[in-house]
Amino acid sequence: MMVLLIVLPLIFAFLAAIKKSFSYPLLVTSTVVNVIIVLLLKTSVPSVHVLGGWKPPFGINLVLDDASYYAVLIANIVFFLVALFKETVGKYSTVLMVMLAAVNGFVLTGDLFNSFVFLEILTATGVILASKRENYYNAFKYLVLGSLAGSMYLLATIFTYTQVGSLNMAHASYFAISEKAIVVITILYLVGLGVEAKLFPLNGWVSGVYGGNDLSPLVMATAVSFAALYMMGRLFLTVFGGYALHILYVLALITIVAGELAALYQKNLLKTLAYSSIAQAGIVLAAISKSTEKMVSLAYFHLTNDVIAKFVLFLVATFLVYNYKNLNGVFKKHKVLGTAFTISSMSLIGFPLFAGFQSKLRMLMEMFKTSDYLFPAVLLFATVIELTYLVRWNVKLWFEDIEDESEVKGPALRATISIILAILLVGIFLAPNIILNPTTKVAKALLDSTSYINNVIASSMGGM
Amino acid sequence: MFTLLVALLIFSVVNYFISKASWRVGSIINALIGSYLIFQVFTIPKGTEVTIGKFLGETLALQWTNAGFYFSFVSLLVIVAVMFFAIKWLDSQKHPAAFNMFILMVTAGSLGVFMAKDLITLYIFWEIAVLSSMLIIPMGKKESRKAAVVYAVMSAVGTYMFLYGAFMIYSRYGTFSMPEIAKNLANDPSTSFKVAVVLLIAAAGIAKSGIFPLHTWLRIAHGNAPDAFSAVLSGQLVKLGSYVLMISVAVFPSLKIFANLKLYSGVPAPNYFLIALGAASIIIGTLMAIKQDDMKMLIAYSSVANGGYILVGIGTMDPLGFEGGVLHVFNHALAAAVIFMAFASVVYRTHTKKISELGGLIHKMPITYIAYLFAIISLAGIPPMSGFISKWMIYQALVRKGMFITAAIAFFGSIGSFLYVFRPLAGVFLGQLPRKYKDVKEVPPIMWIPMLVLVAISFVMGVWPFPILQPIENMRADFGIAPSFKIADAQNWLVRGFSGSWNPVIVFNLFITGFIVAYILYTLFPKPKKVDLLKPHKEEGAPINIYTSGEFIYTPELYHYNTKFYAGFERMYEKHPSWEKLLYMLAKFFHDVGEWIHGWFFRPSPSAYTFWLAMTILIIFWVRW
Amino acid sequence: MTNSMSKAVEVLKSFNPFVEEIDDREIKISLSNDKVISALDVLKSIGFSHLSLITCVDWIDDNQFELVYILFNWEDGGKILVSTRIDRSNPKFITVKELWPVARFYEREIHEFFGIEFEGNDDMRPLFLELWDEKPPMRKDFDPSKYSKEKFPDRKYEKDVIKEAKIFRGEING
Amino acid sequence: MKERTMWEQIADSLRSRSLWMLHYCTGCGAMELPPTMTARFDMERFGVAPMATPRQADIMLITGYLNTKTLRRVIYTYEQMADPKYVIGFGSCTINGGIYFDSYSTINRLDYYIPVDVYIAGCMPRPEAILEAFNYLMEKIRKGEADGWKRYKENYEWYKQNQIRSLGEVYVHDEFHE
Amino acid sequence: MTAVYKAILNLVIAFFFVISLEGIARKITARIQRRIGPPWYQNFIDIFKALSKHPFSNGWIFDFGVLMALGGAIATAAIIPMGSTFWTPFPNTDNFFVIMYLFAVGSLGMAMGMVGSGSPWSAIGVSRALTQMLGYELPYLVVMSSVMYMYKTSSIHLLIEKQATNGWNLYVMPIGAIVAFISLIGMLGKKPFDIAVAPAEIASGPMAELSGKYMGLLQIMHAFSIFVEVGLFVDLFLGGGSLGWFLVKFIVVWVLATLISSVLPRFRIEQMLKFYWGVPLGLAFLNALFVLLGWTF
Repeated sequence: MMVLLIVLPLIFAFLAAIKKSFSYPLLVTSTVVNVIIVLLLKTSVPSVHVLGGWKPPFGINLVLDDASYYAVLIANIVFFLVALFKETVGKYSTVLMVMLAAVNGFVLTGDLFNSFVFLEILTATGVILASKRENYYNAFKYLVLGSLAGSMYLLATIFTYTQVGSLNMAHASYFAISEKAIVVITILYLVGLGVEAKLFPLNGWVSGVYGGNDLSPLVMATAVSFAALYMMGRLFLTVFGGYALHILYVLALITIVAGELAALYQKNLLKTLAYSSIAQAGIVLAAISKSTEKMVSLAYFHLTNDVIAKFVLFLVATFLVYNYKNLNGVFKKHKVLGTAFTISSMSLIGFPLFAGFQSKLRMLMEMFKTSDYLFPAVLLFATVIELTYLVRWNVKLWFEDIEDESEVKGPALRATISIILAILLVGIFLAPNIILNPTTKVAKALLDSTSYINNVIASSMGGM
Repeated sequence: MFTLLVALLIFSVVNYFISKASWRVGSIINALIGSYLIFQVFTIPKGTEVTIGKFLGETLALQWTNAGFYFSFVSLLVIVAVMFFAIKWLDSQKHPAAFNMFILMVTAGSLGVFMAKDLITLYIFWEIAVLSSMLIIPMGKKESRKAAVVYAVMSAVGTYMFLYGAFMIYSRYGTFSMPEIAKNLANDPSTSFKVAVVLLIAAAGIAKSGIFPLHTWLRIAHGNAPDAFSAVLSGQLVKLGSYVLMISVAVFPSLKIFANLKLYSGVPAPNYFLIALGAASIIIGTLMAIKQDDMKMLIAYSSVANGGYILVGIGTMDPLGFEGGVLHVFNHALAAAVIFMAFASVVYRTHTKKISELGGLIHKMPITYIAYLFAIISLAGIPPMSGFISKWMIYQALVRKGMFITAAIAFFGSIGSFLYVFRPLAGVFLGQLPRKYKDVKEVPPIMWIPMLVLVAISFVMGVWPFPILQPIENMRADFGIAPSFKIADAQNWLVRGFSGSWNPVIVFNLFITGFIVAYILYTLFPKPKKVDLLKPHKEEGAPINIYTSGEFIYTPELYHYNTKFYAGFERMYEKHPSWEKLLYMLAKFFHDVGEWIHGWFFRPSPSAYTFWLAMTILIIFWVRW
Repeated sequence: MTNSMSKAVEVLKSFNPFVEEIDDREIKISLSNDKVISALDVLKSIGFSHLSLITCVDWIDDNQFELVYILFNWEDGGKILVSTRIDRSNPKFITVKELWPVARFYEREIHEFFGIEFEGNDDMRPLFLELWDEKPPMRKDFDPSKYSKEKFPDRKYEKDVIKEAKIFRGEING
Repeated sequence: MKERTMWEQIADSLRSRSLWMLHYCTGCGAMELPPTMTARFDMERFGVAPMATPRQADIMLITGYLNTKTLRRVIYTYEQMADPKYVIGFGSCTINGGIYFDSYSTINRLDYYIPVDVYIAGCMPRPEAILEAFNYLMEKIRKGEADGWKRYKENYEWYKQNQIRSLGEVYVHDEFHE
Repeated sequence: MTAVYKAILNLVIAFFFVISLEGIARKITARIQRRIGPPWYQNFIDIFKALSKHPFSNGWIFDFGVLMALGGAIATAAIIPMGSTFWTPFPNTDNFFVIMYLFAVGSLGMAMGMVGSGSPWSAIGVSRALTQMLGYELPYLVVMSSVMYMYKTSSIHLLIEKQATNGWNLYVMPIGAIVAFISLIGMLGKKPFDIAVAPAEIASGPMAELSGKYMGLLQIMHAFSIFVEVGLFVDLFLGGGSLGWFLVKFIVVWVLATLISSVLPRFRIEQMLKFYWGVPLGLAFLNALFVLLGWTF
């Protein structure tokens, strides 16, 4: 049943390619169907699906354990929400369907080469999305960087294949790779995935793509980056057993500071949010690189809050940027959008009454428990900078005197969805466990690679 | 207690929609809630504890101590007065509904802070207070947007240092609740950890109560916030900072903790550092206040100076000094609130904040004038009003401890306060009434009643200080600072200090008898002829009838002295280094670093990206931890 | 005659002035009405930058006003009086406000005390006298003592004070 | 002389012993005052002291010719002085116009406009004459005859008419004080 | 009830003694200027003459200010102990800071009243007076705090007793006494420091609008404030002694101050501030250091 998640969107995509006019309804149906499938899959969580009967060491298998289930769930929900906005999707529904398939595939696959293939598709569709609203130059930049990253990823897979003899992740993690080889493999993987996971020196493309048009940030900043960060966890924790994590830790810290400072400098709202998402990704990566169960679960908890908040922020921001020339005091005309924007930005900063508070405080708690004094200092410093530009934007959008008199009809659907998600954020503050339980399961699944291996090998014996 | 706070928070959102309908009803409800809260504060029995819930394995609890009662009572006094004041004042504001909502949130936040038993609850309610006040400030005029950002950043810096300190404590002792922390800190061997932690906790107090290094936001925030709210800001929110300072010095018994660091006449080193900061903020506050032309910024700087007084008082940890510092919280809260409300009514009527444009408003707004006069008597620390008692105690402590430089700075601050409180008095209220304010009317009663009530309270506490000294005494007893003699001796009306006592009632009687004797003399002699200062306004073409060295002057503004009031003194420190510019330069530095990063890493051509990609691979390979 | 003054005289030759030397550092140049303004301009350009005063003399018997411009040259202290005669019955002259801004006060004063009109200088408010309704007082045909007698009453002495003083000094017995 | 109550007599004797002088130096008489104040003649021993503002002054010294503009200011200042106030006119210019008797701008007779208690003859009296005047004024105050301020109050209309007749109007606007 | 009688005695002495002293001061200054000078009772006459005139009142705040000024001065004069514990009207309230700040009530009242008169002369005068107060108050209070620190008490009559045992403060801490005397001259507003009441520059400063009885009342207030200031100096630095000795020392200090003030021209504001915060403040801190180290004689 799991493979339908990948196959169905592809079929719908081809149908849409044939019948142009049906493409949007097809997109909606495919996302709805996908969400239903994911919910149905809830019961049969630790299961492995072997493609075409080929046993794992030779064939491709899809692994659905707690971690990948959570990632798929988030990705599909995001795509479903994006699909609701007919006018932002416009004629990109086929691309979106392909991207949905790619994301599901990338997350579920247990095979390294297969994940490379899905990564390539992701980058390709990402480039097409990024080129919306004539954002060609940034799209081109993303294409160059994405393909380079893809090639690095491929090299790493080839090296692992030479060392382990099979492309299967379980096998890779099972057979100890020699000392010299592991270094090359991890570095190439780090760089390959780093581009997609917005690691510091590699995330040049982010501001161009996210800041470029109104559709790509909604999808890329949330679902795709979630998938990339999940894959980071999967690779470095399960497959390589936490080998090159201290490199990741240092790069992540630099990403946080660089992202925040660049955002501080920005004048354009979308670009600021792009850099803020770089910084949040940095925080998640730093937390993952701690490789303790509590920290990894908090990492994904923080990532979930960030995804929700970013989704709302970009929803509101894209609407504003493409409807008003001058943004002063715009929220006076759209009160609901404004409140959603403020709530999610407050949650990003970590004010109490909002989800961010829970994740940041717990992270600080954990770090102090493991007496690591550097990361909390960087985190708090980054929060101060983040607070500066987010408060500056909130004050500018709420309280400045309105200069742009153009009257734009309030976006009812967009407002309702963003206010629901904002209230969800407050809900998470009140009952953090609704997110914390799944993320602890994710952490457990990622960390003990033995259960991962047993699932895969067991399934290779028992077949389907 | 916790239900009270949650109810307040929920009701603040409800009140938003009520005020959307009609803001007047909303603000009346606000005022009623406030007064109910004051009543509630008195009824809660001391020592009750309520656990809120579990957070990361630690229990979050509220406790009702003497300190909590005293600080909540003082802040509620100020907030309720401002709420009543706002009932009529809000019609001159653009966002009355949001104002009503956020002021309730500020109340909830501050009460939560005062009730918090452990650092995390304190942090949560502290952030609520900061968040809601941060959203009220930008409702003011143009400059207030920037003020909100500066305010947010400065309190964020302080708060996150506080959080860092809290977690450092947690990592070592595994608990957040303050009583346990106090015990553990008392017998912890490593002094460097203790000093670091106490100063980090105090950082939030320094940021919030506007002590020296982080005091620049006060000028912008108070100067430009909506007028009534700057009364709450300086009267009450600054007291959150003093509360945290008190925690970092008294709740964590600094005398015991730093027993081995006794630097000078019984004052441990970190306290001495805090006192030095307090003294610096007294100097800066006073000097800058004297030269301000905008009356609200002037009183903002006076809040910096008085925050310094409170810190100096508490920092000495001397029974008298401590009591003086805490009493000064009460005095400054009331005085600053009344002064800002007076300025709010002046701005409400004349729509200008500059002293140089105003003058002679006593003829048109006598009641506001009286409220302002008594408030500045208390702020300047002159006997009949309660301001004097707290300053008297601080002086006694400083002199007894022989800290002469701090004492000299404290004296300079108190005399400087005569100067800067007198400047708006002479520039705005006394002197000649400009022609364009000819038909200014007095503010409606709902606005001057709160002022007079607060002034009356401060006056009564000045004459008979024992009701307010009682809670402070048992707060001091809680912290175990026992003096060798009874400070507030109610039986024979004495307020005792180390080197002498004085009897507030006798002093007041003396002043009254002196006043009566003067009045008798006044009536004995021939009746005066009335010189009407408003003659040029009443009949056209009548010159001013006071001594104008023979010249016929028809425009009163020409004959009113209010710009550069202390020119002689201001000239002495014209080219002074501005700390504010320094902090702006620091912010600019981060901005430029962001620009550099953006320029180098994020903007250039794809070829640069590949270069950076290759560089990362090379570096990692080369370094290979 | 300092050299700047002699240079000035040469330059003004073309205006055929009537030059008379008052003392070694002061000469008086009388010109006809139409040449005065240009002469002043020339003098200003060659260094006589300071217009110290504009005065007026009332020649009532030959029914003329004499306007005198006093110029100083501060390089070597030369002083020139440029004077001209204008008709008295309807006195009118051109302002030098553009050359020297201070001239407008001098002209206001002359207008107030002599009643001379200056085209180009419209600000002819009274400068010194308050609420003056009579003829301009400096004119010769204005009789101040009559004005004073009628406007400001004075004391009538019953006794002859001078005789009293003489008796007191014993010159005459009385 | 109308009889005065006991209290008024005491007050008058007090007032005579302490006269505060407003030094309105209009004309050339101002130079006579410094010698009277300083060591040689020392008027302070009679209790006469210079005061800066009319509010505190008792005597107003008009020390010279008064043209119309100054007279307006003198009248305006005189009205600002507190009651029992006395005026001393120095020199012949205040008595009967002096050498400016025929000028179009100076007034001839001072007490036509404000009540003058003592005149000092002389075209600027010497300090001895001034001291003599002060003592004479003190005598008059003690005897209760120096009631210039009462006369000003009683026939205020007459004074006002004279002022309007000579000065046109007392309160004028001038461009330098708008 | 004896306290009330003593207070009244205080006021009566303050009134007659100080006003005649002022007359004597005018006589001394005159003698210095080689002129005869007014009789010693001249000030009484001036005050009663001022009280008997018909004044002008510039509004209710003007009257209230003058009354508050006189009220404050009377209250402060009533507390000052005259020389010995027997002559202290209120033994447990004569704290130094209470006296200093109750005295401030008087000056604030006067300042408010005078500026209330609406004349810019008084506003400028008051701003100068307050700046001058800032000037002389700082060294004075530092010296006083060192006195209080040394004897561990700030109630005046106890200080007098302490001085009876180990000698006058003038000898115990001479530097402090000098600095206190310099600020005393500033406090009295005598010649070098009468910037606030400069008759030539700002038409007698705050007193510009005072006529009739207001002038009289303020002169009485000035007399009381002189009594307070010089009385404090005598009590704290010359040991006070019995009532007779107190008055003698009072006269000596007053005459010395008059002598100095009658030969010096007036300071400008910055000059005064630079002067006060220069040498006197330095000496005050030096004195504090000596007291701390116990190097007193």
